[in-house]
Amino acid sequence: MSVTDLLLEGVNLMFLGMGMVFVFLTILVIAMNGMSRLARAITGPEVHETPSKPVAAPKATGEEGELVAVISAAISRFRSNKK
Amino acid sequence: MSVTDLLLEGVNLMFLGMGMVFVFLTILVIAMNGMSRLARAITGPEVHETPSKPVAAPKATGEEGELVAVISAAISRFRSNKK
Amino acid sequence: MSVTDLLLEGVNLMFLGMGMVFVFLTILVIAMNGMSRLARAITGPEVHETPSKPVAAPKATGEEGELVAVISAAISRFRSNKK
Amino acid sequence: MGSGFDALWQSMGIANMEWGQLLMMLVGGILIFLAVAKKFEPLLLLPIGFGAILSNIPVAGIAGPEGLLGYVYHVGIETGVFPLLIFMGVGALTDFSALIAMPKTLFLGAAAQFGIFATLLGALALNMVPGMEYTLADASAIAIIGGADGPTAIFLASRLAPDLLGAIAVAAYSYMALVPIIQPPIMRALTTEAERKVVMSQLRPVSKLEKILFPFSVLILCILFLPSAAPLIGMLMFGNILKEVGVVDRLSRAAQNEIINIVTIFLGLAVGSKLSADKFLTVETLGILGLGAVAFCIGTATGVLMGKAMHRLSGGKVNPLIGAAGVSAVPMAARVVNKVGLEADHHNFLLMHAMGPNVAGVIGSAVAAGVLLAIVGG
Amino acid sequence: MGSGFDALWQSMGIANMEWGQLLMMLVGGILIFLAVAKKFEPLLLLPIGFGAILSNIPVAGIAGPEGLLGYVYHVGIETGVFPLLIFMGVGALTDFSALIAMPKTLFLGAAAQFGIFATLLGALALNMVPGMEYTLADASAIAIIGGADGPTAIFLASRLAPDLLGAIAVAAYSYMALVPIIQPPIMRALTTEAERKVVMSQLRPVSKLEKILFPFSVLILCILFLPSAAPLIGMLMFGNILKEVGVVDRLSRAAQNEIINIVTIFLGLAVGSKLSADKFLTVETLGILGLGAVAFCIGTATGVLMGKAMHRLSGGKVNPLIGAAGVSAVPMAARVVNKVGLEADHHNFLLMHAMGPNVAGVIGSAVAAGVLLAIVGG
Amino acid sequence: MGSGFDALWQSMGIANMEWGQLLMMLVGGILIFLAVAKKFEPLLLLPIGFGAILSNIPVAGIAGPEGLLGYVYHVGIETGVFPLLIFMGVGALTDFSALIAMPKTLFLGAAAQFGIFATLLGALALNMVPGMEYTLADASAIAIIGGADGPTAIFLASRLAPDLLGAIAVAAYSYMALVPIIQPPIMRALTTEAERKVVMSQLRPVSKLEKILFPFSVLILCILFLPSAAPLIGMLMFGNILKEVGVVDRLSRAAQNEIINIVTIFLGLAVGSKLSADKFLTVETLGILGLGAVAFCIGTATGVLMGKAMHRLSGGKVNPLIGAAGVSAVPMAARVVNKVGLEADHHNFLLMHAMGPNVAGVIGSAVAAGVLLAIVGG
Ligand code: NA
Ligand code: NA
Ligand code: NA
Repeated sequence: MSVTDLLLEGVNLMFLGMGMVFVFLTILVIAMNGMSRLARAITGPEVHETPSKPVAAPKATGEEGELVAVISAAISRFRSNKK
Repeated sequence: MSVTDLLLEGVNLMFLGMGMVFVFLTILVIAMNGMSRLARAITGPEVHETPSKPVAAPKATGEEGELVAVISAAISRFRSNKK
Repeated sequence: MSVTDLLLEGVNLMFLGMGMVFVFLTILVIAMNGMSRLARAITGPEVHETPSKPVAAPKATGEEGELVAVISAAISRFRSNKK
Repeated sequence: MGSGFDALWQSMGIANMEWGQLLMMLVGGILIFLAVAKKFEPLLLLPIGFGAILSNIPVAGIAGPEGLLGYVYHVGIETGVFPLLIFMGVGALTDFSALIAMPKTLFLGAAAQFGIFATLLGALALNMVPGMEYTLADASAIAIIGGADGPTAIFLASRLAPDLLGAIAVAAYSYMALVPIIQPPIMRALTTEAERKVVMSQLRPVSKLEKILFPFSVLILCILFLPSAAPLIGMLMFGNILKEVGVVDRLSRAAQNEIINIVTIFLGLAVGSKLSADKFLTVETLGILGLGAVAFCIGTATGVLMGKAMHRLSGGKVNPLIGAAGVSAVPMAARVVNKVGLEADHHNFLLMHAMGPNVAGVIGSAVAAGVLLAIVGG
Repeated sequence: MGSGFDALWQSMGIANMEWGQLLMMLVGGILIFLAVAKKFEPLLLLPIGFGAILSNIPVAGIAGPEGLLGYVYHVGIETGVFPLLIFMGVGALTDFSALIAMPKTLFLGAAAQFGIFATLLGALALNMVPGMEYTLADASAIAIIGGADGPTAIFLASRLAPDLLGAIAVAAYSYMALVPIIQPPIMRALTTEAERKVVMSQLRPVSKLEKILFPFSVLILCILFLPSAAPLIGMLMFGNILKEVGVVDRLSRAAQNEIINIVTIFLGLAVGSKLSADKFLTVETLGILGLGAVAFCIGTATGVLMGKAMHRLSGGKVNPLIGAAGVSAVPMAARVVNKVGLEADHHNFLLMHAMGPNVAGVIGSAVAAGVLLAIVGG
Repeated sequence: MGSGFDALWQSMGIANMEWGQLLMMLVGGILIFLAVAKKFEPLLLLPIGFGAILSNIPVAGIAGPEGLLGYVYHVGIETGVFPLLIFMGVGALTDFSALIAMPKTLFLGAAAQFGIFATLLGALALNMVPGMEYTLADASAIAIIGGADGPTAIFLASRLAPDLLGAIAVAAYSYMALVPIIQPPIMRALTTEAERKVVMSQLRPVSKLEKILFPFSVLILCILFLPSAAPLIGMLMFGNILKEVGVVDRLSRAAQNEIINIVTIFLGLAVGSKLSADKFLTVETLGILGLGAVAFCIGTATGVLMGKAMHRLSGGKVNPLIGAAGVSAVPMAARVVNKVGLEADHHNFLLMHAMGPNVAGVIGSAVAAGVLLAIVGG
């Protein structure tokens, strides 16, 4: 094949390729919008998560009070020991 | 092979198979009893372990769990230090 | 091959082999000395590490010191959690 | 440009899709749904389902001789290597203490294997139905579904009936997942309220030495009487030895984690790659699915019946429910026993007692597989 | 004795070294230096560099048909298995949330693929230079460097131009490592200060169900329209499903750690084993390196230009810088966007917004690879 | 029914057992016992022993061409891949600091290799005993037992004398396990109380750069002078580089854990599969076991003697005991040196000083293996 023929093939490939990439990703955009609507329809609007990685939220304020007691006990014992 | 012949073969296999399963596991029961007696003869009656799975240390589930673990370690070390 | 011939081959191999082992490791000794000098030239004399494995955990100089560290870690984690 | 456009069109899925492929991808999707939403053995059914989808994609040839799943199947399943490695991992994860403390529960594990051989007969009888045709090897491979043990089923099917492997594996894992639904009615129907309330005495403690000697005992008997089961039982016991001896923790951890996890992914994908339309969408598959359900029911029933027999012979010390755990399906079947027991008496925990017949069932099905291999596969 | 001495001498490296081998070992050494001292993609360039050294050792034949690297190449690269397993691991490590929250960033990932096809033309044009000769398949394999995605480049090169695999892989990973140097000047040249200062609104939260449905959506489109990309996209999405469903943590961890780490070592060594003097020290390699750089620049530029278009169409809501992340090179390109954005406004963090086009770029290059495979490789 | 019964009987182990198989299973059992009860290199001897049992089970054919161990042997040992991967892991686990701080201990590692070549002569001399017949290749493979390095022995034996592989591997690991019994008497006999009491000065600190440059130095010399050792030394140093550069922790961890653990299991099983009656129960095996013991003793002795020479040349700064660590058997031999040193002086810890010759011994045996491969295997 001559270089010109090859280049023609290349141009052909370029249009086909970029066309395909755009068509594919456009359909994917549409599909994702549909999918998100579907997901919202199934789960309802309230169940949501932030897009960042789920960080374990601090729980139980009651346990915290207990924790304070435990820590201050530990510290006061430690101090009395140190003397 | 006709279906009847196949079925006869199947019945044959059934008796052989279930027979073998029972014979094998019966011998295994006997062998296990012997093995347990042997083990008791070697180790003596005192060395024993419970059959339940060794329970893993309570896992720290989140940051709080970690905190609790750290603090209880602190306290236990503190106490052992105090003695 | 007769046993005598084999033994002659073996003696041959022995001299070659031990010779090669010593020559190779002697050159390696020289290369390592050069390498160490090169390394010192590049990094300067100050950047050094002990040859023992770098152990991350802070060594317990006194149990009390450890306890202080553990408890202050506990408290700082607790405070950051509380916010 | 037209020719490139044409080549692109010719390469598209929508231009090459066949109905069978579409259906099989749907089957794969259903398996994934069951795995994810219903938690049906997700570790296996998710990769199997995904394998089914990948292998039925037109043009791509992923399950073909030059495709990823084709290679994996060739290397891991055709050779029998993957199920054996899974068995090694299972051995390294299994605690046989409950069985060692109560060896007679092996009889429960034996009785529950009747499901296998009854199904074998059933499969052969189906030859009378026009359109269904099972050889003795096919029937044996199908029957092992009644063993309720996935790796054993895959191993035997890969030896005796590779064409049916996909359907057999799917049936085996599906029914294992369905244990909590299939077993309880049978257990309740065959036992009285009084029997279900039997509280069993606590298991005796088991020494470390016994735990080490146990796998060797099983292996020696297997060598003497049933060497055709030696690959399965040998690897199971090798894994267990790694776990129990306590001096090779590195290897034990590798068997319990890295190896079994990696192999599970590829085993699942490769099994799924056998879910092709021409092998799966046949009348035989319907037979396999039906026979598998029957096998499970019969195995459960004979396990419970043997439990009743032991109940009487022991003077009421054995709760017959634990017989149902003899089908294997570790540890699901033992949990089901526990649950049904708790229904009858809220303070009666049968879990540990059911673990004995449960692991006995694994050995029992391996023995049954060995017999089938020795006679049919020989 | 003389003969043994002679045999020993004949077996020495100094008696057999060829200039080409020495040069290639030097190339390997430089790659290792870049990996270690400059942290250029060390996970890949270090094994590749070491593979280059090992495979060019005279006499030893480590990359030969009976050598370690020869086997590894045969098993892992020739079959295409290794890049696919890497893709599974990448899928299990990737969070597509940012893309799901803002699907239109897929257009940025699409635009950046223009670098691939422009380079394809460039490679074919180089045939006019005497001494350079690239077939359509060669040109396609080279062009994929513009996709800025290592495993995709290796997969495509192993299918279309195995002889160029070493140079293509080295170029792909080198330019991915050079992203922080190559991209910023282009990004600054094509945007105004005001555009770079655009603060984007916070991304909406994404539900777990959306994260599970996303990989299936991509896979279904791939099946329908581009099955030739199904091995790549299928394994990427399989890994992502393992991660997102939350019921197969064992398998997800295996894909994210054991499998990808083990495969990375051997993939690197095997790619390095293709850095032999006769394949690498050619004029074609110079062309590959030059074209790869051009591909990167064009991809960055078209990504930014599409970003500018979206900036206008959205009424100024989109910061055009995030278009540069469309080339893939995850997550380096997104970090570069963040950095250049911070230069313009010290409080403007674009990282999360750039992750959308960044992962879109991975899908985009896989689609481009699929097109090239379908038309050129068919 | 009779025929099925007969087939079942014909398939039983008791109907097919040969004496040789029984004996080899017993050998396997003894190896497992030594591994578990005596902690003799359990990571290797346990899988080897189990492999010996599995491969001698009649009928099952587990070590046959279609059996699990047959495949594993074919893939991992015949190709030499497994020992090389173990070497990579050993490299990633080894800290060469002690050697870098005191390069002259390389001479101790060199001297201890005399055990190898003396044994080579001994093996050839055994040809005078009727019934024993060792070729030059056989003798070389046997002699490497004196290197006290398992993977090197397996690698060399798989190249030079595959038939003797089982016996050689068992001998190598057994004697490595026996180091604490074999070495001390020799060490005491060859040194005076005063020599054993020598306290050595603390090792100088080693910089990170030196640790990185070291593996490259070794590799370059290997390339120049002994490329036949390049697979072994190359992979050892590759592993060490992964560990020392500090930028590829993922890969370093994979080499130190997943890869070496998984490979160890299969290497052990595959080596054990070569313990078949017809290859092992021969007069040659007796010769191998005897020669192996002699090799160890001679290696220890020449190491200590070289230590005495260094003691004198250094004006009494070197404790000659550390020469015994030159046989390799890392880290057992270094620990033995430490223990014998402590017997003479309760405050004299020689462990770190013995690590130098200990790792030097690994390099030394790899060099010796390279020479044997170059001349005998060429
Ligand atoms: Na079972
Ligand atoms: Na890309
Ligand atoms: Na050595």
